[in-house]
Amino acid sequence: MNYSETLIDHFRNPRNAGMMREPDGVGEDTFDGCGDLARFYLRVVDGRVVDVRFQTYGCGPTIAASSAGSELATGRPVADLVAVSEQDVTAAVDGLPDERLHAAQVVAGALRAAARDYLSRRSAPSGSEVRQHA
Amino acid sequence: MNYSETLIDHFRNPRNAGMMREPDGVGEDTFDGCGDLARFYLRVVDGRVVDVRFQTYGCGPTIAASSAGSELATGRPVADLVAVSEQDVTAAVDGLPDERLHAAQVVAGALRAAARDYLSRRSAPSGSEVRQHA
Amino acid sequence: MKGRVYLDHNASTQVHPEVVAAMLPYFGERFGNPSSVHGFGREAREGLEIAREQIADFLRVAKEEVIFTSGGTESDNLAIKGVAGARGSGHIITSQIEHHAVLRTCEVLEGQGFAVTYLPVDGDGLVNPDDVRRAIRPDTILITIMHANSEVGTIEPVEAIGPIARERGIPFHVDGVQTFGKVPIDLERFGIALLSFSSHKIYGPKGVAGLYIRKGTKMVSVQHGGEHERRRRAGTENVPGIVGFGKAVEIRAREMDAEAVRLTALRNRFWAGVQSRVQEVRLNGHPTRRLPGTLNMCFRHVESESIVLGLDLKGVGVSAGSACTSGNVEPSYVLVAMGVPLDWAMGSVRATLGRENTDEDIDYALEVLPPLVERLRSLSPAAVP
Amino acid sequence: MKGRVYLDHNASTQVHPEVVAAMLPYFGERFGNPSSVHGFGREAREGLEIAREQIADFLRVAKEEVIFTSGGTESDNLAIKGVAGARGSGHIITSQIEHHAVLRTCEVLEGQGFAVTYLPVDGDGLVNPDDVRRAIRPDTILITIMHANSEVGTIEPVEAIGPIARERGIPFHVDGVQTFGKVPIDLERFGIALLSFSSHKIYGPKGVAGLYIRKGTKMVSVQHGGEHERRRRAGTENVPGIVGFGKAVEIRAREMDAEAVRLTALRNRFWAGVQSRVQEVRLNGHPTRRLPGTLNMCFRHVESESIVLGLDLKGVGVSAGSACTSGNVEPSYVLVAMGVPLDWAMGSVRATLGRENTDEDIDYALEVLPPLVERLRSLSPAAVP
Ligand SMILES: Cc1ncc(COP(=O)(O)O)c(C=O)c1O
Ligand SMILES: Cc1ncc(COP(=O)(O)O)c(C=O)c1O
Repeated sequence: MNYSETLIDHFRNPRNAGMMREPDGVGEDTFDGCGDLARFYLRVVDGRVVDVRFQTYGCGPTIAASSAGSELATGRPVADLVAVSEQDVTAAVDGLPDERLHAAQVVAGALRAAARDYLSRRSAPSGSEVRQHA
Repeated sequence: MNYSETLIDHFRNPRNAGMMREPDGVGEDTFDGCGDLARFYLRVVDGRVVDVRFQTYGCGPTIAASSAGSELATGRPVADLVAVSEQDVTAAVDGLPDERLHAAQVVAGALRAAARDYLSRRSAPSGSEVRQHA
Repeated sequence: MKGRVYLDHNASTQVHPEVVAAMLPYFGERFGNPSSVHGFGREAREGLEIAREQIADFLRVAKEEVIFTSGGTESDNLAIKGVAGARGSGHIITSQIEHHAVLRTCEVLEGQGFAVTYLPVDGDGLVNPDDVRRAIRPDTILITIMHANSEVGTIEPVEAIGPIARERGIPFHVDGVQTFGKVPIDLERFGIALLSFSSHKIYGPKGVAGLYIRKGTKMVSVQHGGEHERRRRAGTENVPGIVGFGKAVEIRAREMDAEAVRLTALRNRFWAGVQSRVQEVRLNGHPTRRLPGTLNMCFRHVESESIVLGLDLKGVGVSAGSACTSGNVEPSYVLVAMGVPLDWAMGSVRATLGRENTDEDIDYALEVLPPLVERLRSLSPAAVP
Repeated sequence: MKGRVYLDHNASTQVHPEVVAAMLPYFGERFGNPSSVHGFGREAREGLEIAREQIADFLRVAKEEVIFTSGGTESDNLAIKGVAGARGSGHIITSQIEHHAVLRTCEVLEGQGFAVTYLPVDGDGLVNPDDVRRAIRPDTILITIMHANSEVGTIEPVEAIGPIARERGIPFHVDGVQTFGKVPIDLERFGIALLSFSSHKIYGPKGVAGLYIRKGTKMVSVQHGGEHERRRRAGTENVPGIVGFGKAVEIRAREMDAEAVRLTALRNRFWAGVQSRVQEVRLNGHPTRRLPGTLNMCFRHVESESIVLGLDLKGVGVSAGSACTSGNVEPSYVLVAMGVPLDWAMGSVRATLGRENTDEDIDYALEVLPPLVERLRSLSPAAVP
């Protein structure tokens, strides 16, 4: 595999790894029963993500993408995060080989799930918010 | 092909090549329509071969075997020559690769034919002589 | 700095300098086509035949029983399709843990109407010879079982399977790609009719391998063209590669035994070191009936490839038991067949040692591997109790 | 002393020193298995992909359309069986003067129920494109015609045949083993879907070749196992060989045109010299539409192999048009198809020139060949009027 330096750096030194107690939102995604799993925890203040933690089981790119995804999410409005895409995450690790695109999928999926979880906990009309930013 | 030095020497410097006018016996043999052809001319004195000439069309081993065969025949009783074998000729060139055994076959065949020709010209009971030395 | 430690010798090996030296003249002066009649061709043919002799001597078989191919995969394909093609139809017995070169070939033959039995293995990866006996049908035309599995290194009881095959008059093919030149084999006594063996696993060049075909074994050829290799395999021979292969085998003949002892010790030290430093780790493959240099381990709650990448970043080359390719991570089919639980199987790592590995290499690996596993586990949700 | 003159470049060639130099690191440091994930594997993969790019650039095709095989014979087998296998049945058009790798493959397919038309050639060895057009049937699945014949060097009108195939939607395979790197080819314009090409005919190593497969061409694989070469060809890649092949092609790209001019002149001088010194000799193959370095001549009333042996003893390597093997001398099937009379065909000799040949080589050949022919004729009963 030819991975970008950014990816390698995130793999070597993952940012925001670990659990979070009593998060405001939590979400996870897995890939195709392939075993890869990413879980994101969000701390939200005034509708904005102020802290992120992740736990990931998977190959190097999935771990790196989780770290990059956690940075990408930090400081963003949650309402934005429900629309975060595979492409956004891929860009955040400076690209992925074709056979590893699932890394970005899992991470984007988990981030969206965490954002939706936050919104649904607030009993907000999450459906409409999603649509709003889709 | 790994040919013996003897074979190479006969190929380079064939002995007794050429035609003979009014021979006492002449015979030829060809191989399986493969195109190889050897023709031997015999000069016989007192039932003994005193001179041999050959003309051969064929691959190197067939040419070499012709030369060696001509030496082998010289000085021999014709009655002997009707029984000359492929093995005799093969030995005379110090061996032949399996795929070139036909060289010895053609030469032995042509020598026997020439011997038989001499014997039949003399109207001798060649059949019995052949049997005698078989 | 150390920093470059290759522990993936079952994948490929560095060509021995003596082997390169033996090959060089055949790229240069002795470049002829071995089918050519002239001196240039004779020189090439000589090299070919010396190599054939080196290998025939090593296997204690006749030169005429050894043919050269382009790789282990081709040897396996030729052995199996060759026998199948000569028979036209019938039943083949193999195992679930064969190399893909055997498995895919058998699958292709299934598509052509052949029947195939894929025998299971036990927890150590062993085929049971009794299973082989029971699987035999009146129309069984071939038994093909590997000598050692490349992933876990388990050495199959070919010495027990061969006599069963011989008793029933069924040709027995052994994929010996991973054992050839590493573990002794007695083709005659084991009743082996066909043996695949390869060069690049034993410090010879890539692009060349061999197939032993016991005299009298009925088979068709698979690659068609000129009359090379006694009409068993068409195509101009890879002369320099074959010459190198012969040299590699000659070297193995003198180094194999001592090297097996050394690598077994090194591998055992590695495993002991891992066990004492890392929790929740298990050994895959037979504890003793195993390739000398092969160590396959599962680290629970860590994904194989993240370990491979982590070690790679430290200059250590190992391979993942599970291959995450084209978006599909699959646990190794070998480990699955051995009954390794999925949550373990996903974390398997294979380290395979070879001639240039030293104690220091193992020390270095033991220095970097445990903290890596710990770090990856700390990232993993699964590791949380 | 001169004494060693190689005039058999269509059989094989000496590996270019730059090519050997390019290969060496891949036997040494860069020995990894290109399928491996770690750095050792990446380095090997890099070499592979550089070579693929060198060849794709040369052919002006996409990298993904180039796969590597073990030789020209395998490329021909894969192209033909690959297309045939994808279709299951149907009709194939080829010529009577293809290489055995094509002819035998077609014969094997005939045995499996495919129909094959073997087109005749004219006296110069040319296939008539109109014959191709007329041979097409509704169930024709493949047209396979060589670019140049290895024996006589005639260059077939593939530029006229390809458009006919394209117009009918039939894949067109060209065996370019003898022209690749010697004669330009425009795959797009010529309508070629598959091109076989090889390394050891152009100063690259033996044991490696390639197949161009135009995107979208439906084919199955022939060798089964791992997922190498985009699943077109299983088996660990011959990395050093492939790297050398890439380098050889890169060198040809810069040398090909000038070399073609030089060899054509050299070859013509050789022919002129023979003609002026030897009676009853004829040229085989097209007078101008011919491989630059190829000169095939018939000497009447002399058997080919005796000339080859005689020249060999003088250090000159040429090849016989008729091969006297296993006790069977057969006139070349190529010459027979071209209508060369048998008494001429038996005396054919092929001299094929290459990059290291000089004017002095030709002078030497012209010094030894005529007296040899004269001597052999003097031994021959056939030569006697
Ligand atoms: C047991 C076994 N068989 C066959 C092969 C195929 O060898 P290659 O990829 O060199 O063709 C391998 C290679 O790993 C192997 O380990
Ligand atoms: C036209 C042609 N096709 C195919 C081949 C087969 O090549 P190889 O023997 O290297 O496999 C040759 C070799 O002479 C050839 O000339």
